[in-house]
Amino acid sequence: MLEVIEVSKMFGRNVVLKNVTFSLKNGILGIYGANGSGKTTLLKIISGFEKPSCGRVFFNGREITNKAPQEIVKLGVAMAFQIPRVFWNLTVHENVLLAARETDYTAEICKELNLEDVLFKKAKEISQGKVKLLQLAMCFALKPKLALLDEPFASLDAENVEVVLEFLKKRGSEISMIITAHRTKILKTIASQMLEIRGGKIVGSS
Amino acid sequence: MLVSIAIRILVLVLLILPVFLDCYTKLLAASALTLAIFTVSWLYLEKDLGWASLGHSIPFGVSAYLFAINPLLLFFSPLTTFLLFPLSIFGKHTFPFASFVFSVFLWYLAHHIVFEGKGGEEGFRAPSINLDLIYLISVTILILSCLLIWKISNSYFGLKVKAVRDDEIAAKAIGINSLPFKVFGFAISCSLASIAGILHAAIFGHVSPGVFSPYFSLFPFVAATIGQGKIWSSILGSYTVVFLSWFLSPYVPEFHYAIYAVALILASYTQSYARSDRSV
Amino acid sequence: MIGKLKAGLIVGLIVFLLFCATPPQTPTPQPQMPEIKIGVLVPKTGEFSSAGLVMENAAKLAEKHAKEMGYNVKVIIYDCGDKPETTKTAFLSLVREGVTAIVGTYSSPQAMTAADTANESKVVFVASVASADLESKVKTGNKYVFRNAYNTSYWGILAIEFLEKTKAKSYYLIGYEPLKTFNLGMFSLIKNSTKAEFRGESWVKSPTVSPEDYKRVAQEVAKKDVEVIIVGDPGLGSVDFVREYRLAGGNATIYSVGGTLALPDILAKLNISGIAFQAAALEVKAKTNLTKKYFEDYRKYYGTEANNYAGILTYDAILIVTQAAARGGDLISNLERGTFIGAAGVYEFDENHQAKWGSEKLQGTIGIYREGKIQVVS
Amino acid sequence: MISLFFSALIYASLALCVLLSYRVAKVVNLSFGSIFTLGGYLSVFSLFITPIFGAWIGLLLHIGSKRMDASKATIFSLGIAIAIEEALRILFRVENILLDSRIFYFFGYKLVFEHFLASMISATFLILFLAFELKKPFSRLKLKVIEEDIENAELYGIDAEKARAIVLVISSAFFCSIGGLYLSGRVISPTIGWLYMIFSLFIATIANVFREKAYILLLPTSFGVCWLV
Repeated sequence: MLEVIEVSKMFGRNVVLKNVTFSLKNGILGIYGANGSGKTTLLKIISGFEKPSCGRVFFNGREITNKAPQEIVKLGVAMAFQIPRVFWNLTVHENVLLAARETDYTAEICKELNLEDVLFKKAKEISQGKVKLLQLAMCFALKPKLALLDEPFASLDAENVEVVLEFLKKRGSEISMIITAHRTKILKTIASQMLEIRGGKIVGSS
Repeated sequence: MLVSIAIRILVLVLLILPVFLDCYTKLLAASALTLAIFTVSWLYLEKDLGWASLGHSIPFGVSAYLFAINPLLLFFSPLTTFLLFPLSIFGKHTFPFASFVFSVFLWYLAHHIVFEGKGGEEGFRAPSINLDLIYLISVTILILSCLLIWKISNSYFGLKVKAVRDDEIAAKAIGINSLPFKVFGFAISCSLASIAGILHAAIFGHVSPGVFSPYFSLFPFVAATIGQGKIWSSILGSYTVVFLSWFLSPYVPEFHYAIYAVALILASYTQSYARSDRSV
Repeated sequence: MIGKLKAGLIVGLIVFLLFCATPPQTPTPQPQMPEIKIGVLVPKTGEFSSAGLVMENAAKLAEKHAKEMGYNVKVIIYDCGDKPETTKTAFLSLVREGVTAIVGTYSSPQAMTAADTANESKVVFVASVASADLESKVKTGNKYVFRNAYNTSYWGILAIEFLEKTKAKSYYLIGYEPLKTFNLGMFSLIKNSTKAEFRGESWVKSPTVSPEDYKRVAQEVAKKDVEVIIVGDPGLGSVDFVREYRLAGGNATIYSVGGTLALPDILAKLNISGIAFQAAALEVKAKTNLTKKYFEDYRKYYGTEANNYAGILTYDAILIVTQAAARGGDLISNLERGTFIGAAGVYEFDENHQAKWGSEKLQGTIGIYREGKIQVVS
Repeated sequence: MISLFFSALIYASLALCVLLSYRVAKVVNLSFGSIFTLGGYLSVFSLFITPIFGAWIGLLLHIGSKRMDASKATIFSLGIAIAIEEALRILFRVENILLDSRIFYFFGYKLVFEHFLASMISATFLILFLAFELKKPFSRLKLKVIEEDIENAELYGIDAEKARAIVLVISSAFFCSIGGLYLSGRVISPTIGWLYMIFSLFIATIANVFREKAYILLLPTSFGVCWLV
């Protein structure tokens, strides 16, 4: 499904990713590593928000390197950011509706992610944890084939971590995912495959 | 709720009443009316797209000039979008000032526009249209533009425009290409401002470089500040600025500039500007 | 409490009834002449507000003098701002006051709009200051417009006259870019009808585009060997130019088309010799019995030197309308046929409703500032 | 040529004020134009009061627009600009005011004394600032941190507010006194300062392109712009 071949990324002289190569057939791939190891950059390169310095990315046999993010989304790759990027002045419902395009599906996802009580509040008026859930809801409302989730458990309380875990497990059967985290404990419970990244290089897999 | 209904009724009365009054009042009302259309066009850009222009006199004035030089050129007025839109590369924070400086530049430039031996600082004579007729046209256009904006703003398409306003990157993440929506929003706003400019020229029968002056470039901002960013109250705000400055000018010189100063200072305290700001 | 209220009501009612019952006061004896209401459009606010003050003073003086002459005049002054839009509304509000005629406006766009509005509202308008192309309006059938100010071609004629009188051998033209349309017409007239040798022309950019451009032009022209420099910008920039030109060592006589460099106060303060200027009238050269009176009374009432263009022409416009209206009948034909005395001379209007400047009784004056004094050249 | 150089000096220092208030005080100060005009009007009474009034307005600006983001502070400064202009219009609605000026000989060149003085003050201002840039690396670093991110600076104990106040007060006082000097010999109107502000804004914008070297390149930029325009 996804193939990343020899991808490197440099910011000035600073090498963030170095010859990263891996592939994903289906299921959930967990990527772990310390802060600044290059996880977020890798996801951004796959989703088109960053251009790689060299290397190529293929999705379902089509090259998506250097394609605009909105085109990559249309091919079925959706991204949820670590620091949520949502439409702050729109309601939660409107936010998800924009991604889902149909009201019924919006309601369904919001129900699953426990967003029903804040459905008609503006995104800027809800708590940080709920915003994180909203980000996930928007990502999955796109009905992607591959979801890239950057630190989905960060800044969530225990109760919401449960909600997310439940949701991911349920969707994991039909949607492939790449999930990053700097702690491996939760990741191991859902991931079928794990990669460790350190200093921009893949150092181990399990 | 009650207040908003009262404001709507007041606006409707202000629209209908001048039809039965004398020529002078009608002229004043017509002038306020065109500026109200102008304010509505500005408000759309600020509310739905998040770009607060302090140089909205660019589409307003350029179209008025085109119309005065040759009435057939009025069909080119939507192209004024491409004068204002490129300024958006400066980003939302610098855009207001970039557009303000550009409008001031056009103000100076307008003194040098000479066509067939006419123009310069004297300006051009515009085709003058019967006041009653133009008043009715203006009322119709104001109502239509309010309806249009209301319709667009509440559609799924309008939702996407607002999404682009809030966060372009988030919009890309859900597959929305921001550029066409931005251009579309600018085009709607600039076209309405152009119509206002043309009506203004037709009412006074004359266009001079003054159409680019800060009086016009800051007008919608001030009217919207008075109206607290709501469409109907901003229309009322336009009427307030126009009427107050006409009636009080003999006592306080250039009273509108005093209103401007107060409105600008107040606006920097209240939150009624650049709404996408409030989020982050 | 209620009792008090009732008592109050009754007292009020009685007072009201008494008031209604009082016979109307004996009316003041009707003046022999019906009142002539004249509206004056003055730029009290905006760019031209300093000229507006002068025009307002002159208008009040005209009302006073006209009353002394026995006319029953009332002058109503309205602010026309600096924009055509404000002018049009001010014009219409004067019409609403029921004025006989309207005089004034300052800039050309304002005068053009006022002319159109005059035609629409069928009220006579006398442009007293603006140099706009009003003659074409009359030619196309707008008979409500008159102008007692001189037009730009007369500016040219006066400049030529100056060159002839001073027997200057050469001249140089300094145009002002934003006024190109005015300047070009005047310049071509000068070039075509003077014997003096043309030594070239330069154009000064608007200070808003390039605030230091006048320096460049001044220094460039200072190097040229020329006797007279004709400055086409009557505005504030002309003062800057003159100062810089003299600093750069230029010593030609500078001839200005009026405006700022024709103001006695400015000239005295600037104190640079050899600045010639054109004026509608000067105190030192009385043209009618009103000339001296205008300048003296202006100084007396307002404490400053009288303005010799915007002020005096507004003053004259009011007197012209007063004299024409007092004759009774149709105001337009009175204006078209009559002669009228003003402080700048005796006015008559030609077929295009333009005052006949250059005729025997109505001529502009050219003054020159030399060694602390204004002398008359012509 | 020499007058061109003097003008360039003045515009460079005005542009420096614009740039500093943009970078440190985070405001595109649109009231500089009116402050410049105010200086001209005040010089009718005395040249010595110009910096005092300027500083006072700078302080007003600082207090009024404290804790506002750049756009709002700029809007605020525009409001102040129009208010000053309007006040001048109401107070000085008289015939044209021509400010006094004196002639001065400088190596055989005839100059207006006040203009010469303005250029000398500007030169001193520029030299002092450059000396501050080069000689005081720590203060310079502080300034740079404030330029980068005002909240970060505060987090590390730098008094950004004080720096902002100082910049606004000094730049306004400078604009006001230069206005008083440079407008002498001219006929002034309440709107005359706008063109000087827009011109120095123009120079500052071009210099701003050079990022870190902007301060040092201000003078050459100003000279180039004056020469071209």
